[in-house]
Amino acid sequence: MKSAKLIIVLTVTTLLSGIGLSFLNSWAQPKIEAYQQKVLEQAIYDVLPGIEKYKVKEIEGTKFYEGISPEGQTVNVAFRAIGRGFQSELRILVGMDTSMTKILNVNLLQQAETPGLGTKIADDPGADNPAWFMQQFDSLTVAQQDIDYVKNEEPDKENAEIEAITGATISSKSVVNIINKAIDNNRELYNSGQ
Amino acid sequence: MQVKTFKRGTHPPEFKELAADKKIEEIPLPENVFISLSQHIGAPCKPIVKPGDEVKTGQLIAEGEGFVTSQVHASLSGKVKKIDKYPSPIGTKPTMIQIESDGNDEPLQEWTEEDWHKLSIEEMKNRIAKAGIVGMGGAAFPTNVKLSPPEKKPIDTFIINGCECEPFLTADHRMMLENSDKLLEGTRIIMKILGAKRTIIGIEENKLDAIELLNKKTASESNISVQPVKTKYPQGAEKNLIDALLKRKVPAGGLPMDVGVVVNNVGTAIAVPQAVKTKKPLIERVVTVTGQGIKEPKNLRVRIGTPFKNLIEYCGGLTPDTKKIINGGPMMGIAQYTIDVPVIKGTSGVLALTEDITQKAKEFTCIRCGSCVETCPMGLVPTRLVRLIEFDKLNMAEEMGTMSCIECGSCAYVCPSNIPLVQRIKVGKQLINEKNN
Amino acid sequence: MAKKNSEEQRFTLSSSPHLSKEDDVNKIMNTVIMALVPAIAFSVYHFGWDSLLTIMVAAGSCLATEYLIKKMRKREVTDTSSLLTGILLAMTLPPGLGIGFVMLGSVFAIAIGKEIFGGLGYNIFNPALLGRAFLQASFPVKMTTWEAPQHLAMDAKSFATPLGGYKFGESVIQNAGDYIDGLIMGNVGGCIGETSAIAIILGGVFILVKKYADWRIPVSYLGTVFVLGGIFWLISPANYPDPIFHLFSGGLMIGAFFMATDMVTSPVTPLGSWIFGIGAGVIVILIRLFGGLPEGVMYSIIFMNAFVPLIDRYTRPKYFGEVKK
Amino acid sequence: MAKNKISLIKEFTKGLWDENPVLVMLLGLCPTLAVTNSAINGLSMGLAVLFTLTSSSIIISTFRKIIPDEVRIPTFIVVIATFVTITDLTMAAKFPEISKALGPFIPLIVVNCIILGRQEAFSSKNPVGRSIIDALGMSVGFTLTLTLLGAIRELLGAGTIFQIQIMPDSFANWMVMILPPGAFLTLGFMIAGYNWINDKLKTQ
Repeated sequence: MKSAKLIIVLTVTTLLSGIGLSFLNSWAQPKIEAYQQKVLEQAIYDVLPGIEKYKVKEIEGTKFYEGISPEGQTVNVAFRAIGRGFQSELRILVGMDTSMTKILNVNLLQQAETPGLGTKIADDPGADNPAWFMQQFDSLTVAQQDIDYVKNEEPDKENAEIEAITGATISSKSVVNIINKAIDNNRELYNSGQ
Repeated sequence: MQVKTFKRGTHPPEFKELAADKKIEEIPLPENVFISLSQHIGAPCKPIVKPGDEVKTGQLIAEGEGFVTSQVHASLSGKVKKIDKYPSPIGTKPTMIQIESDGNDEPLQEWTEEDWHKLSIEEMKNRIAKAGIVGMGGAAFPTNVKLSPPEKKPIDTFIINGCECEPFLTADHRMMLENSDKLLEGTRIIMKILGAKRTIIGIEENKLDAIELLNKKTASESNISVQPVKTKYPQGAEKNLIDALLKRKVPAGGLPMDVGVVVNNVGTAIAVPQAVKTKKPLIERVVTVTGQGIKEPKNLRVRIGTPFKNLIEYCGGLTPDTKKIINGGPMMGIAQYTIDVPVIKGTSGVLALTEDITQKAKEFTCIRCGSCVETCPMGLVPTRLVRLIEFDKLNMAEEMGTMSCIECGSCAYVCPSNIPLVQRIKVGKQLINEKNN
Repeated sequence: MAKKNSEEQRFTLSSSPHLSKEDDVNKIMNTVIMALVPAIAFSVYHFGWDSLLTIMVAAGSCLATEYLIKKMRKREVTDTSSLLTGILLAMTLPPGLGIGFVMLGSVFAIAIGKEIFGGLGYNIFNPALLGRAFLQASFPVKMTTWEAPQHLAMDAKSFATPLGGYKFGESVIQNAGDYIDGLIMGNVGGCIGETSAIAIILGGVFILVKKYADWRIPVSYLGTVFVLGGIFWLISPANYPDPIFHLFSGGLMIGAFFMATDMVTSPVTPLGSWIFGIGAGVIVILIRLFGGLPEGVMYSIIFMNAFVPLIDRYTRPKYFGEVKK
Repeated sequence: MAKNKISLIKEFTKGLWDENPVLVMLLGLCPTLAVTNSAINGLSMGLAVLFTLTSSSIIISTFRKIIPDEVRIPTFIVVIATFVTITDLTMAAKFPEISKALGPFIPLIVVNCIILGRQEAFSSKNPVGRSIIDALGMSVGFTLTLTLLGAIRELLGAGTIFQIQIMPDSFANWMVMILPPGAFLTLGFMIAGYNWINDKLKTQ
């Protein structure tokens, strides 16, 4: 009799809880997904200038987001570059021309680097332009060489150089490496899928 | 010759030069002697004379009961004046027999010599017991007890402790030089009593003359050897000396006989032949009166019970800056508040230390420098023990070997924070004893 | 004759021993400070009078902090250890760090690093290193901007250290000549007091000889770095620097001789000292070769400091005649 | 009646000061230390706890008589977990930015000792009204402490409070304050300060 009461109370509690939560979930899940979609879409439009819409193309499990111009042409392509930073995973969306020789724009989707140091890759509150670091990658030509970084000197844009953040060399270096690696890997893959 | 030693230890300034070259002198008979009935650990002896009695030099005046005990004799002839409590150099106020000298020093009997080779071992032991011989290094343990190890523990090596590692003291050194024949005769007697196969005489290398002399004298005896040991404190601590000479470790809580060894002090060995051959009891000993506070440091042969005052006066008195009077050596000796205390059988030295030497600097907190750990001859961690005792963690303190402390004072000597480590460990030992009883 | 009476009273009673070695805490501290003089002198030559100013500000702030806290706790300042802390802290700071930062680090070192635990003898971590760790964590950019030594005419305002150079692929040290002149003599960038190995070793050997530092710690610490660094170098000379470079670069020398040997925060047992030094050495190599930072000396010592009570506990020597139960 | 009213106020204020969950009881330290790198994060975490704690307290104290003793802890946990999930999902849906900042610490409220502790110590033994007051007092105390902790860290670590610049431009941010060690340091000083003030109050 006693144990029956225990079972009933626990069952009812969990049941009610489960039912309540499933209702809540059916309300919340679409919103959460919509938000994530919005963030991604925002990022895609950010890195791929002058497009009207985009379409997803999947080659061997890698997603490419192809930008479609108002004329209906595939003009550029974006993909994700993921790797380890100093203390967190970095997710970067890289937008390039379709031949993958020139970077158009990059967007840092996710980072959790050391506050005040590594986070400067996303937001440098002390600088005139807080987003200066990622913007350095814009319009770099990487047909012949990989991106390289320099410290405490003026980077040579022609040679695909960017300037590392003082005090956050590792985070800077990681961003460069992640992008280089993703471009190398995806260039052939994408071309083969054309 | 190879110099042996033990692990760790320290080397305080020796100050032996003050009295090392001074020949042993007899001092004039004192007017009064105060003979303590508590010469050693264990129950005090019971007086068998009463005030007003006439006594002769060497007459038995108090007797002890039980196994660990020894006899007390009149050290001069005269009249028993008083039996009362007087301050003793070991810091208590035991009962003492005051004898007023008649100035004649009339012996109880003629002390005729016999050939000890003819005596049985039992008889020799008996004579040593009757003569009231105790360890003269300081602890004053009855010698006859030490010479009667249980049959289960055979003794193979007898060690003469000639280290005299305490700074200032030179009495043993002088005795080795001046009484070497007696020392060797005593050694042979004790070896026979113990049935030991060999004797090692351990002498610190700062007494080279003694080492050479004894080496020469023992050259023909293969079973007696002289072994120089490093000049290091506390080289004369029994367990450390055994470790240095034989590489045998006396187990914690055990005695030297557990590893087949008996150790005797130089003074003790020298006292033995007289007792065995003539039955004359122990009524005098050699005391080093020294220190910067003594005008003319000397080594003196004095009657047991002579007040320190007489010794000091014989040595020219005290300098005005004398700050401390100590019974024994500076490392383990006991500070006295008066110079009226008498010499007891364990008094190896009377030190008068001046302010600049004894000045205790301010105590700091422990900075964990580890000096005490590197010094402790028993391998303890004094700083930790003290902290455990301070916080009443007696079980842990005991487990870490507090009871093994030999109270040599090396830790407190080296401590840069001037923490009285050994004093606190002594308190801890008492607390642990109380707890266990 | 009144003197006769008083004579009996004037003897002091105290427990044995009645002798004591002349060392005391202040003498130790002052000797260690003396031993730092060569390194201080070199830093002045190397980085200019600013470095002396930094040292003086740090030492002054440490003394002042100690005085204020002791006053709050209604105690007296009895030792000069905070002076030493201040000097050591300054030695580990980059030249040209602002006075305000130096003061902040000093206050932190004494207040949080030492006094909060109860003062000298009770602190767990080396106070100077804790002060530096605080500054490093708070102002990482300032703390890793190296001013060029003043007598080396350089255009660049900031200057890479040998270790930073290795980590980020711009080697400062390339040939044998650089070793002697740069690493051993100290003509490289770095913290105020760390660049000249020779000046530090001079002082370090002095305190070792004086026995104011446990020789086992620098020996095991440097030895581990050398051996472990050497093993990696032998495995892959292209990827890892050679052991000599490890030994003489960064703060290893000053760390091994003056920081790790801090009596309060290192083990008291001889075996413990070996373990402490080896542990710290392993951490230095791990951080330098595989970590995110160019230098790991500070963290290696602070990290091992935390283990000292444990090390002491398990490395208690066997006492004389102890029978294992 | 009057007596009851006074004690209700006390029931509320004890959570603010006398039995402050963070400074006195040292409960829920994991979210306390982890999320308070800014005032806004501290406040949001506090509010999330406030909602969870109050709702769970209402449910638990309402049904306190029918929950058998043997299964009370599992029941509490289920109830708490439900409300935490509600908070988590709602925040993710409605305030995705804050939800991202608080990260895994919202789900971790489930094991926050304050909530389970109040159920065990209070709600399961007291009527609904009192339980609500108690829960509000505790969570307001928690929220205020976390906000203050976050504000101090944000001020020293970034020169701002609620993203409003407070410190002059010349101020160099103490980066360590917004890193984990800063949380420990600040909390330590807050507890020291709390005890110091308490001592002063008592001696008066």
